[in-house]
Amino acid sequence: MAAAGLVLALPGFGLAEEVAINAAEVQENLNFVWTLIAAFMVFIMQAGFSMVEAGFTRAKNACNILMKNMMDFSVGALGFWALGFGLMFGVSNGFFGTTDFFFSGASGEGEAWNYAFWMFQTVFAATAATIISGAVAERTKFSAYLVYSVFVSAIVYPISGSWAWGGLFNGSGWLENLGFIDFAGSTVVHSVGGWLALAGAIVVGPRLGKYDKGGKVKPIPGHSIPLAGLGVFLLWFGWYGFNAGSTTTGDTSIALIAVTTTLAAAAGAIVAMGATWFKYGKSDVGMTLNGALAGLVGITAGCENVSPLSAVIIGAIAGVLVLYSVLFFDKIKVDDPVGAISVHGVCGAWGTLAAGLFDTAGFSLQVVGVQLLGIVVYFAWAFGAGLILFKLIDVLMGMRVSKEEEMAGLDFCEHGASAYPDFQTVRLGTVFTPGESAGK
Amino acid sequence: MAAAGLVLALPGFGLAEEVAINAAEVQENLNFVWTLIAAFMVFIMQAGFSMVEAGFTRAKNACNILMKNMMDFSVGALGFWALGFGLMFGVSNGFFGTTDFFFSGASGEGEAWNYAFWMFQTVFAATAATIISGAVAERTKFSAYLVYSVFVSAIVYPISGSWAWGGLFNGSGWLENLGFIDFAGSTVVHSVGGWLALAGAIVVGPRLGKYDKGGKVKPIPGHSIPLAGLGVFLLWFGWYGFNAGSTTTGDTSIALIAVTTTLAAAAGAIVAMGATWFKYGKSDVGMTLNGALAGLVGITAGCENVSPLSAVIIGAIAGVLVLYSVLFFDKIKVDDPVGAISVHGVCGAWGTLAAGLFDTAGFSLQVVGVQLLGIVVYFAWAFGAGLILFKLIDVLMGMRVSKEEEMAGLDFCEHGASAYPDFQTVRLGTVFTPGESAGK
Amino acid sequence: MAAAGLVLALPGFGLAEEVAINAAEVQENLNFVWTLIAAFMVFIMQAGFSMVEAGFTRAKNACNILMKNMMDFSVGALGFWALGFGLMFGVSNGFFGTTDFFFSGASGEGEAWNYAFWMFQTVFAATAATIISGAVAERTKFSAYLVYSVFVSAIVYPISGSWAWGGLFNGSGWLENLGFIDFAGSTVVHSVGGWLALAGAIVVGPRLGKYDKGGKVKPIPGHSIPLAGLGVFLLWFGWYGFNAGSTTTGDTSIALIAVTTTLAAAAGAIVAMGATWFKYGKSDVGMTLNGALAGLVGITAGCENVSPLSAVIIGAIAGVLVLYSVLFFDKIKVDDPVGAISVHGVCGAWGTLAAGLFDTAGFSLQVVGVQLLGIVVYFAWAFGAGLILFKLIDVLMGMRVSKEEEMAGLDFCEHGASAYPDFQTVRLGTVFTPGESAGK
Amino acid sequence: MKKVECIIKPFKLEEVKETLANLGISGMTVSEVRGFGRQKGHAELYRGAEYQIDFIPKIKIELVLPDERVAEVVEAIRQEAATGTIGDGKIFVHGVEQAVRIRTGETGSEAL
Amino acid sequence: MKKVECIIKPFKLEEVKETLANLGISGMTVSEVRGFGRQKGHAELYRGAEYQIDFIPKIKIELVLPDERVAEVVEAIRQEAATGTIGDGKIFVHGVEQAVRIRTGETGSEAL
Amino acid sequence: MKKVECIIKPFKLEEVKETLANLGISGMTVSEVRGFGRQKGHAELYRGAEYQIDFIPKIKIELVLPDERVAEVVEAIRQEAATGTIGDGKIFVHGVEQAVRIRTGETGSEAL
Ligand SMILES: Nc1ncnc2c1ncn2[C@@H]1O[C@H](COP(=O)(O)OP(=O)(O)O)[C@@H](O)[C@H]1O
Ligand SMILES: Nc1ncnc2c1ncn2[C@@H]1O[C@H](COP(=O)(O)OP(=O)(O)O)[C@@H](O)[C@H]1O
Ligand SMILES: Nc1ncnc2c1ncn2[C@@H]1O[C@H](COP(=O)(O)OP(=O)(O)O)[C@@H](O)[C@H]1O
Repeated sequence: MAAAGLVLALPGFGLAEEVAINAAEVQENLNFVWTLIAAFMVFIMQAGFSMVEAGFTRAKNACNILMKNMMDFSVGALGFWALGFGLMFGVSNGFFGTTDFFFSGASGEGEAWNYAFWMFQTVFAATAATIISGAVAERTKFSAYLVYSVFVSAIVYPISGSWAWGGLFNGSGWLENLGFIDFAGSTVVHSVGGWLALAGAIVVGPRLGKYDKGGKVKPIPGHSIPLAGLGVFLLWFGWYGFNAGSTTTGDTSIALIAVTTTLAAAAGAIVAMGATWFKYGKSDVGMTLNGALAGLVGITAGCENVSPLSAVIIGAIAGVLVLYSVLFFDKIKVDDPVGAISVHGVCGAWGTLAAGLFDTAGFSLQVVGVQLLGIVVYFAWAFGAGLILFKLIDVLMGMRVSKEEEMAGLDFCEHGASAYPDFQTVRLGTVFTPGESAGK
Repeated sequence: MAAAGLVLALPGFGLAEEVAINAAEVQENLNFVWTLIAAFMVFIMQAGFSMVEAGFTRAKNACNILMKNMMDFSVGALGFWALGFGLMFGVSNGFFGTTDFFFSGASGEGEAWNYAFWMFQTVFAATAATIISGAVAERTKFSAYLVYSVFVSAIVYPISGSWAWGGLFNGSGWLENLGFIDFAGSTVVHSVGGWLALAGAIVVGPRLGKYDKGGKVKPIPGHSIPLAGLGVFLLWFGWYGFNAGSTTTGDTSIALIAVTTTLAAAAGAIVAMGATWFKYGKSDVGMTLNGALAGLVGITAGCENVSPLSAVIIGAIAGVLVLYSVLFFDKIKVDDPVGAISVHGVCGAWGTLAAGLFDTAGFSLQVVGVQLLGIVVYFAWAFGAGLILFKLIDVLMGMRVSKEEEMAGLDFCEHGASAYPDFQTVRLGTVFTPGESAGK
Repeated sequence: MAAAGLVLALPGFGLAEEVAINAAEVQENLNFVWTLIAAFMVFIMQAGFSMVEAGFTRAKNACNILMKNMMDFSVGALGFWALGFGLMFGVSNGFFGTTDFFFSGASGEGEAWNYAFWMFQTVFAATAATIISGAVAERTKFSAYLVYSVFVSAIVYPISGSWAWGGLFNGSGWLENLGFIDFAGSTVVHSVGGWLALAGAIVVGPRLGKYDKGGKVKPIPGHSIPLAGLGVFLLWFGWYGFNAGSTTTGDTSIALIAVTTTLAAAAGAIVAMGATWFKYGKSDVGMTLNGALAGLVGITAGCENVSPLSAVIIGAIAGVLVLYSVLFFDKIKVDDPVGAISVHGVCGAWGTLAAGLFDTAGFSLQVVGVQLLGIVVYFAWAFGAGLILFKLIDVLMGMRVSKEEEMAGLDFCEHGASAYPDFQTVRLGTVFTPGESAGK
Repeated sequence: MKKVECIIKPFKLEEVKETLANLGISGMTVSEVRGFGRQKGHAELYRGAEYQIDFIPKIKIELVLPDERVAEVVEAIRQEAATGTIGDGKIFVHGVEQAVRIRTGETGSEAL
Repeated sequence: MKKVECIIKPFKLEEVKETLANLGISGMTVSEVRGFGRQKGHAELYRGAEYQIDFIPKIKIELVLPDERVAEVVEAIRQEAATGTIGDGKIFVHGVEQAVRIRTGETGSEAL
Repeated sequence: MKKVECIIKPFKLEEVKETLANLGISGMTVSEVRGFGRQKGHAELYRGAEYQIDFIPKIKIELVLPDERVAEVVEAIRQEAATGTIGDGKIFVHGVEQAVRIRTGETGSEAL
């Protein structure tokens, strides 16, 4: 509770005038309040990811999904504290930062801001790691997961992050110096997560039963659409913190960001729904949920430098993109149970390009060029680092559980647990609900 | 992330003094931060509604509920951007606004506030549409739902909204000019939603099996009380943004609002529980959850102009009202699976009256008269417009799925999906839990 | 919506300069905004507790858990309004406060702050009561629950709360005068809840089937790990409001608190997971979730006066402590279905001690002595008052349902309800998931 | 005694149950099963991909009856459960040698 | 061989299983069913309205046994599962012509 | 007619179903059961405590067949469902006196 020294600020005590506080100080306080609340909102995205990933996978792996999400945040927070923050925001050697490990720079005037900024950046770092967990779900060893989770949060993500965002703190990044626009991280966070997920899904291989003997795709429906839907709402909520909070300043610029974020997500959901309806004659729930997320990822880079109308267009295109991307990866036998590669990787790249194309500062080939450069460089880095990392882990400790363990489910094999002990959860192929229309 | 120009506000850089910011500007920033955070909290109410509605309906329609909630927000946001905001807050022709479509007025000094205010109002508009979805759940065509969702968010709600709230922006409303009190929308939002829901439930008719051959009510229990309970907590949380955020100003007046909101919800829950306990000998979970919501709807109009004690009374009365209202609508064969008409329509009307009765400015017949006028006018508008809208849709495209589709469930028929593929979800009448007391 | 008088603060109207607002007033507004948002975040912890408790118990008692959580907040809010707030924060007679009942002191300049502070303290009071509900779940009479819920929120918690926190408002506490450190309530809230839970669990006795005839522990797995996991994420989110909000001042000091809270929770989760992995060869989901909460409880007392590194250590120790504490209470036949005693009682005591041991002001035997005194005094008070309260209730109205009712489940017996009517929920002992590895 | 085992469409349960009650049948045991037969299952959609469902939910009703009531009951169920469309289900009959009421220990037709 | 099929109250499963184990019965198959009988179901409450539940959860145990063990097993189950209150359930016995152990291909009593 | 009832490991269902389809078997009824037998169940972990699971999920397949097809079908199932490890399950065969197709009223082998 408020220590005595803070009494000045306690209203209702008639003391407020005693200590003069100036407007700049109040604004500074407001920046802290805003940045931290935004960080807490981003934190809730961990719950969102858990619910989406659990909902989109089978009941027999639900405990494992929860464990992975709980752990990538926990491990990520410690890793980002120890190493990641310094690599990303420390004084840079041109390629990555080399100071500010373990809060070593947190002292003097800037100490409090160091903490606030770390808090906000940590929830971002955890997001990048979490993205992967969906793509490699239902077959990855938990121990392997823990290992790469540390590497991603503490090394892979921070290094590339420093190129575009290092200058926000003590660092300085070569890409930001070229004028690369990625306000809240379509590329820095989402694409990086998505391309790492791609590498992971390739190395670990498709789930048993995802392709039949003839190589045809056999969808493996997720076990709880209500949880997945809840997750999408939680993510959308958290995204307001993600995008608008990236001002790290409590000022009027956050309003436009909230608007563009809303419109893009809405457009993404509507278009993804419409596209499936058009294509299959029925509107697909899972893809609609993915569409909302696609719109959110798409607007993340340009949320503060595009108009509301552009936001609608960006979201709408993301909504189609995600559908065809999911179908594409399914076809080339990259099995991604939740669509993470398409949502975060592909739509992240699209969003980054769009932030250049729709820049309210006016269209410029050079800006678009830098955006494309950024997209390519981050793909190369994240996918490359991912392939090496996952291959190494595969060789050294094995990425994937055994066939028997996969059939029995990771919940039992890895955690000796059952997610729903009071329910029968045997999957005989998906079933109809009762009262199915007779003889159809 | 913070662009260079914002550096002034970044604490810890020692530059804060360079640019003089004055207290009024900081207050303006605070208003933005507060209004937007409140808007984000209201957004989470979409998750709350989804969970309540999904929990209170059958498993075979759970995907459909999620789709509807996802879509009414998405469609509503685009519709409110294009049309609704202008109708509600544009310069008024006396009956509705005629400017500010597509953010056409968003420029110059007021641009940022236009965005912030739109964001806050959009989540309100989406709430009105969402309320209906519960009342017509489990039997309404998804395409019909989409159509009326657009009409409600973009036309019906904004027009009547302009009467009481237009003056908050560029408009001006005849009811607010009479002194109508509806601080956060017991009538403007909730009753409108509730009366539209009533019209919808009447037009679409009761679910198969809700009444037996003799016309006796046969309850159709919802498939997941834990999700419904989660939903109520999320709604309650979001309601703090709904009520306190309606100041759109970050000042000390928000404290009383938080208090009255809390006390009314608590009283509503307790009284609804007590009433069922008294009536049936057992305390009813679903009705208790409805009671909390009833208290919240009830206090919404008067949250800032009634005392804490009055809030308790208002909530308590809402808690009884909702029980008897639910029984009443069941009896007259208006089938409302989640109680939306009672919670939002009836308790919204009660709350609006109560805001007059318990006005801390003192009791005045004239004030109460205006409140009653408002209640009646909004009922006429929303119920009337609803009947026309739903009837038209029914004639043109059909409001209701076929009997076979209803039996099979909307999840399968509309979306080709199953909400819980790993679980058997056959309903043989509700069942006992194991270990039932022998021979009772 | 904003009344006319607030126009001054509406940005974009060009009127801002008309009324001069000074920086101290803006800071006061910011304090309100921050404190109330933090309170709302703590409110969401009610949803978190519900989900954790429901997830960790059986399907046949899930409605009852929701009811209890809904009710302890509702009953607690009214009780704290009527009695509790005054006992805790009214002008003290040395042992408890004697003014400020029913907001009787809320007038004049301090009125608004009285409301804001009450709001923040109410969500704390409700937390203390909620903690107990987990420990006595699945066998306690609902009526008995309601009764003790009132007593805890309105009397037991506030009286002891006044000793350490009374001085934050109109009271003054003997323990705070000795220098007792408990910033956000490891002891004042969590330990008190935990020790009351201990008394409750002892009086009500273990669940049927928790111990076999030979006295051996038979775990009773919770029915939904995904809900439990969601609950932990919601609690963790709310905890940021709990700890950082305890400044009740929106200033830069909240950043460190966010950091220590994050690191301790992460360390708690990791260490609890590691400990079970080491001990059983598999990482235990439920215990990992408990570990995160243990870390959060542990850091609550010292979140603003320990370093980030100390936070990691405090959380890590809490993570081991919770495992052995759970095993200990299981062994001595105190049946605590969710681990509330260990998480809140034991780790709360540890956190209070740690706030002294790791004090950044430097280690001092005297400080540690006062911390120990506080721990002991609160244990004596809460456990003692709890034993008396629960015994009295047991004698007067019975604490526990009948054997038949317990077997049938509280949902049916107390509320005539079924949490999952569309699912078969018969527990034949926990089951394997399909595809179990052959012949293992 | 005979056991009559029938597999019906789930939404017919209520009506069959009432028909049986009207015939004075005092007991039965019901369970959820999934059928595979001529009725071929449908396609479903999941995140942009279609797939086939092979097993269709059905309800199994088991009734143990004295021999003399079998014909009548089978016919009643048949009539009530039929919709005339594929997948209406089957009725199987086989012999039961003994029946015991657990509560009282009565055996044979007494136990039913 | 005979098949003994019994419908019991769910909370009796554990005890019946132990009794059978004590008799040296090495295998059984259990499923969840819902019963309709003399025990009439209860009223439940949902959002302010009461309604009747017709089907009551029961457990079905299926045991295939050599003929000579049937009498003894039926009696043991009866004793263990009885609570003396309505709804205790039934035991039915009928003939089994053949049994095969899938793992080894053994048949007849060997397979049990 | 005979009824062939087999208890198999859940993950074998798909393969057994295909084998049966290849044999021209046009109908079957499947349900989820839990088995107790030689295969002893495993330990699980819950919040720091271990416990034993007695019942193991199995799938029960029920097929009613004309007498002449029984031997062949039993053998086919046996081969397909066997993994050679404990818990592979059982096949039981017993007589069925009558079968009726609800849709048409056909009886006997015609009804299958
Ligand atoms: N030979 C059989 N043995 C056991 N059950 C069968 C058999 N044939 C069909 N069934 C069951 O009867 C149901 C209906 O059979 P189906 O062939 O689809 O339609 P119909 O009975 O109208 O010809 C199936 O879903 C299955 O559960
Ligand atoms: N004729 C029957 N055929 C099949 N199952 C029956 C029959 N009669 C009763 N049962 C089963 O036995 C259970 C107990 O029967 P019930 O009549 O309620 O009690 P009791 O056996 O004590 O007389 C029922 O719930 C039902 O599952
Ligand atoms: N006597 C029996 N009656 C009915 N079902 C049985 C019997 N014995 C075994 N079963 C079923 O067969 C399954 C496999 O039996 P088990 O003894 O574990 O392995 P195996 O068949 O390889 O010897 C059991 O899980 C149970 O469902």
